[in-house]
Amino acid sequence: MSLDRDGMARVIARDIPDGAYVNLGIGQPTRVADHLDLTKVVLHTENGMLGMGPLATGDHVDPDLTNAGKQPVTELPGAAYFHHADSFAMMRGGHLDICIMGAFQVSAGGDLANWHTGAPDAIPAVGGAMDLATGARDVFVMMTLFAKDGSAKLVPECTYPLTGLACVSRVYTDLATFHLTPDGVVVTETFGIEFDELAKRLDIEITRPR
Amino acid sequence: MSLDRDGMARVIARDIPDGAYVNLGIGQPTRVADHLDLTKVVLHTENGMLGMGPLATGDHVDPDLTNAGKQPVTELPGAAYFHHADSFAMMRGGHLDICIMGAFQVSAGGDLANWHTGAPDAIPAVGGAMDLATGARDVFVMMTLFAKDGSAKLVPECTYPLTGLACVSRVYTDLATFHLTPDGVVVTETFGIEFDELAKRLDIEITRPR
Amino acid sequence: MSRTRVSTAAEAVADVSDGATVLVGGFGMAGMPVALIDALIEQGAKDLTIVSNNAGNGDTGLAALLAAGRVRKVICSFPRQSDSWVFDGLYRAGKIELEVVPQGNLAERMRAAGAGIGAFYSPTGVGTLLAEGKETRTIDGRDYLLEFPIHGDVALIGAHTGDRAGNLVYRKTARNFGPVMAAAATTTIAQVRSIVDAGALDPEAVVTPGIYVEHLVEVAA
Amino acid sequence: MSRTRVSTAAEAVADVSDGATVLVGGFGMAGMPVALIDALIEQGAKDLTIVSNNAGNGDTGLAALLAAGRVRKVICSFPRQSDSWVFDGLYRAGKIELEVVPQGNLAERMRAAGAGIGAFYSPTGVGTLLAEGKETRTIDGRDYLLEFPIHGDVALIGAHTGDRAGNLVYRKTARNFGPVMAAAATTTIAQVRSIVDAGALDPEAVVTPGIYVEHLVEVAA
Repeated sequence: MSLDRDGMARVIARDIPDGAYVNLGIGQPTRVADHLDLTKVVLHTENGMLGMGPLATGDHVDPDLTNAGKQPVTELPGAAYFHHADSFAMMRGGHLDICIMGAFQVSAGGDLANWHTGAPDAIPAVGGAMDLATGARDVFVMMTLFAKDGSAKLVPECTYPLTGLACVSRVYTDLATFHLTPDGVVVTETFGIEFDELAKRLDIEITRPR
Repeated sequence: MSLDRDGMARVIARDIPDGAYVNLGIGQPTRVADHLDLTKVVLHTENGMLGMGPLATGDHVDPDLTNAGKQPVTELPGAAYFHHADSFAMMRGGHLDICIMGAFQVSAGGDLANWHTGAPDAIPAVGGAMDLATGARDVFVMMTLFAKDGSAKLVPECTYPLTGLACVSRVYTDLATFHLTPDGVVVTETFGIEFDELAKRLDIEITRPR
Repeated sequence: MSRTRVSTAAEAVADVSDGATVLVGGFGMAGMPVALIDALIEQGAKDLTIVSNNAGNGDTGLAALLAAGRVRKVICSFPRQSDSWVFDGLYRAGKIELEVVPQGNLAERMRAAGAGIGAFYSPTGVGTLLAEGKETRTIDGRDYLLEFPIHGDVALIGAHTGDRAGNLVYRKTARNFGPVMAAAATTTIAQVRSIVDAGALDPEAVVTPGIYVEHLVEVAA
Repeated sequence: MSRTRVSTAAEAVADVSDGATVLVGGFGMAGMPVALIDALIEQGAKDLTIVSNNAGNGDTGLAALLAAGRVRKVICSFPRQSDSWVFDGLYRAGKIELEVVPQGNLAERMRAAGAGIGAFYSPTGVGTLLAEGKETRTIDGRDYLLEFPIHGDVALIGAHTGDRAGNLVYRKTARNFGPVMAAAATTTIAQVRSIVDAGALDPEAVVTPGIYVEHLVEVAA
């Protein structure tokens, strides 16, 4: 069976080591938090916090405390607040272990395209995506492997405008997990599809783990 | 009568407007604080504080609370602490109104020499002098007008290594106060010496206020 | 003990001139100084350049300023949101100029303005559309873009508490751009929920020292 | 909840290697992590490059490390003091290299290292001996020098209290270079007066977030 969104979030959470400092991008990646032990993994949100807790509900909603997606969140013991320049200094300086983002396309070489469709009438909006792509030590992408029109999103070269060059280290999808290594794209697991079938449907070369 | 050190400090204090943010350099300039109303003028010390109070004595000495000269000082209501990068950002960013420093030499064009005698065996040590010279909106120099060997310290061009270019706006000395203006060096007051005598002893052109 | 004045919102924004660059704090509505923006709309300054993370949400605050036709250009990281219909309309009608800046570069460019840094090399944006026209340089094998400071004539920010010396503390993630903008603008106006005497804030916990704040405007939460 | 470990001074410095660049906090003795320096002397690493505001005072702390012959080079703003006889002797004997950096450039170069900035333009030092060999650039009519980051392999800093998440608070002007160095080094070791549970420090008042701290060493004041 291919993974649903929750299944993808669970697989990513499994691969985040204890002690890691992690930034979860806006949208789907926030689901990863549901599967993490937040006494062991510390969440960063670029709007100025380490030690972010789960989404806030009911009386715990505080308009002064949100994640980067502007959803109300909570604070865990050991949290710290800081301003935007300090928050992005932390990111740009390579102090975050992992960030997880969605993508329109990822290239086999690790280029990321996730901020702009390239449509001429689109209003460009980049947020912190380029900073995260460039700054985090490891960038994990979480996305469906194929777009609605059936085209693969893991591609030889991105055709959408780039967010960052050679920055993605792993791509977690509904059908397989890919590690982008100096030796090529390694499929570490598949979900409801055979390796050979996967290889046939992609325009990039993939290998099995040695 | 020419001014003693305390007299010079008093004259400088008189010229600091209420509401000013001021940094007092190491050594003689710290005496200026004795003549300021610190409920109206805010002292900055580059080792990370605004709202510094007078020198600490007796039981008030705290090794964690010193000025830039490493003397124990006190904290006034409304004080704030910050780290070194923030402290020098404040200085470099032009937020301090006035800094007061000693000098070996000042040129008529406002060049400052106060960090290095140029002696070949001297150990160079600059501290925050160049940062202050460049960063404060106004740099006031406090010094005797003549060196022990009788040579003037307000000169056409500095012969000692420079701390900063065209940064000094006023020179407060034991014999006179000089404003370095785009129109030249204006003597605003003299102490125990006639203007003509002063003009004779200096190698620079000086004028009376219009 | 400082120059910081306690003002009404109208007094604080009285001197904002046409064509000014105005830094507006907030990340979405957290830290957004709505009362100050309302006063600026009332005051009437036009042809403004607004620097802010977003380009307005809903119909209030920054969105209302845009709707009033006072803004010539927006410099921000993320204009397009589910509730940015005011900006979207102006942009599609060609009535507003947009400069999109990656969020961290936006923060650092304002930080540089406050800190007297002439320019800096950032790795963010290398190889992307947003690198167009920027100088690049390779340092220790890594590529960087040269980024210049963004100074404000005025900053409008939201904070939690101010003391009479002008010191500010913020609350949770509403801190965001406030401290950076306070230092980057010639005149900083802080909307606070309460004003206390100098000495009432812990000097160790002050986030924005009073030297950066010209006006405190008390607006109950 | 973090990677920060509570260690003895000896454990914390065990991995410092010969030739390492070590950032040492403190302004004079305020914030100087004497116990960590003593442990480093004991540990024996040599050919060190030390980055610190001063070059040792009296015969303890940094001065003792210098006296032990472990330091190849000092990068600092103010080596010459009334009680810097250890450094003075080594320098005059040609046994130690010195790079003098204006104090604000020193702080900003370390800040740049921690913040991933490739280089920056500073106005400080233009037209002086310390500008020799540096690139200059005129930006908006003002001259600047190009300054590069100073990274540390290790930072030894002094703070007041640390929590088990690694968050640090400092006390008064003993804060000085600590927060900047913590972010600029690969491994940061903080000597603190007490260690408390995560949650015991006010998250609004944390100065150095735990992400920057690898070891906490408790040393009673």
